[in-house]
Amino acid sequence: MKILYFAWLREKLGVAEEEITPPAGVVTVRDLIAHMAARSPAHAEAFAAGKGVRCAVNLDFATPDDPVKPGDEVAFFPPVTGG
Amino acid sequence: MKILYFAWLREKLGVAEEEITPPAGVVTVRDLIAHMAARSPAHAEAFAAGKGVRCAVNLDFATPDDPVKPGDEVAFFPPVTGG
Amino acid sequence: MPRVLVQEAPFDVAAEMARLTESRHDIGALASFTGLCRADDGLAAMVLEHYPAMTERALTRIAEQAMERWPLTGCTIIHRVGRLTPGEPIVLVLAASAHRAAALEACAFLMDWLKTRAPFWKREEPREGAPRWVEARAEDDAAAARW
Amino acid sequence: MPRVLVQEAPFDVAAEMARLTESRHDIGALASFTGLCRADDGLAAMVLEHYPAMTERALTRIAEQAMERWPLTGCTIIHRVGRLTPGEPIVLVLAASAHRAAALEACAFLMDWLKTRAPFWKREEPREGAPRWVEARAEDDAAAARW
Repeated sequence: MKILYFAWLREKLGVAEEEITPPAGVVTVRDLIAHMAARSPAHAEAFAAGKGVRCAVNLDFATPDDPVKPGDEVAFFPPVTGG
Repeated sequence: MKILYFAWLREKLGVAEEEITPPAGVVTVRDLIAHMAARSPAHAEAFAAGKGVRCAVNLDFATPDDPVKPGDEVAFFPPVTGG
Repeated sequence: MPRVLVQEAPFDVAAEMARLTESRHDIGALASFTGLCRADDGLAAMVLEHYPAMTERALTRIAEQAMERWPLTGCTIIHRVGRLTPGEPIVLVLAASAHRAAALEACAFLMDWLKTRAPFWKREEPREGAPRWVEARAEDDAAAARW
Repeated sequence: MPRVLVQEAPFDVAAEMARLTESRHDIGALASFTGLCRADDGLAAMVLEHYPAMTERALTRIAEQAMERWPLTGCTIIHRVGRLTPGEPIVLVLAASAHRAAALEACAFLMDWLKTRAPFWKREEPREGAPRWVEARAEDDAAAARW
């Protein structure tokens, strides 16, 4: 599974992209966030509940209940601020 | 008092402008309209109640209760359709 | 302060936009509306009559109202008169502000009031048959009444 | 059908307007919105980051939504990325329709949704001090929720 980071998440984690293989129990975005938060203290901080991290799965915005599966491209980022 | 006509009023009356001297009792737009309607059958038709004629006095839109006096420039026209 | 023009000639939207924004750094939003002549029902041309002595005064008041109601850094109204053919622009309004809601709302307001409070009258010339004066529309009155 | 561009270069508003209207006689209304970089609080520049693989897709969906909700004859979204300085245009949206309400409302909708549903992030570079990421604003969420 390919994980992308944007904006302050990318800066905080010091990496724009990670390739991960989550355990079989990770089937939703919510599961994946819990899994990601356990990777390092920096991840734990970035994915803490109050940070408001948003997600896209395969180029569509996703909610915590949306499914994820091996091979997906999953992006994490702050609320968007374009326009 | 200078009277101007626009759009179909000008066409119907066959004149763009008239100089008139209304009697002393004509003190509002409403009075003036009654006076104008009595000038000719064409005027009567143009100023009939259902025609929706609008008015401006000295370059500002006016309502039937607004005052008119000698020397004013008074314009009559249909509802505007610009834009 | 607002820029108001009544003219037969076409207008240059890009130049008008540049006039409002150039060498300023406090504008975050520029909204525009261009009204064009449609070829509805076999229309060949449209003739716009106005009340010359009154028109700029009426447009200036409408623009000043917009500048009182919204925090605009500038606003422009250009209205053409005379004979226009389908596809030609008739009217341009621009509103500039720090923020987008003010610019967009002011632009809608300017058009709604212009439609009901500026002394213009349109006569349509069909490809066949006699010219006819355009009638005012109740929905324009309703749109103007919301402000 | 909608025209969507993500680019570093500036855009040409007049050329984009002409693309939507030229050789057509069924358009009565063309609304535009240009978002510009303001020099608030000593801003020296703004850097717009985006999610390249996703951005055009997200903008196209927003434009398609506008075309489903209003009877538009065309619509355009151009969003710049990279480093922009105060006074520079950031984003352009255009909506064309037979009637003005559709064009103006679609233009406001496009901006509201773009602000909340397109993967862009702004980093501000002040003239003094460290860069900071712009935070999303609750009022943008509220504006987007009205549609």
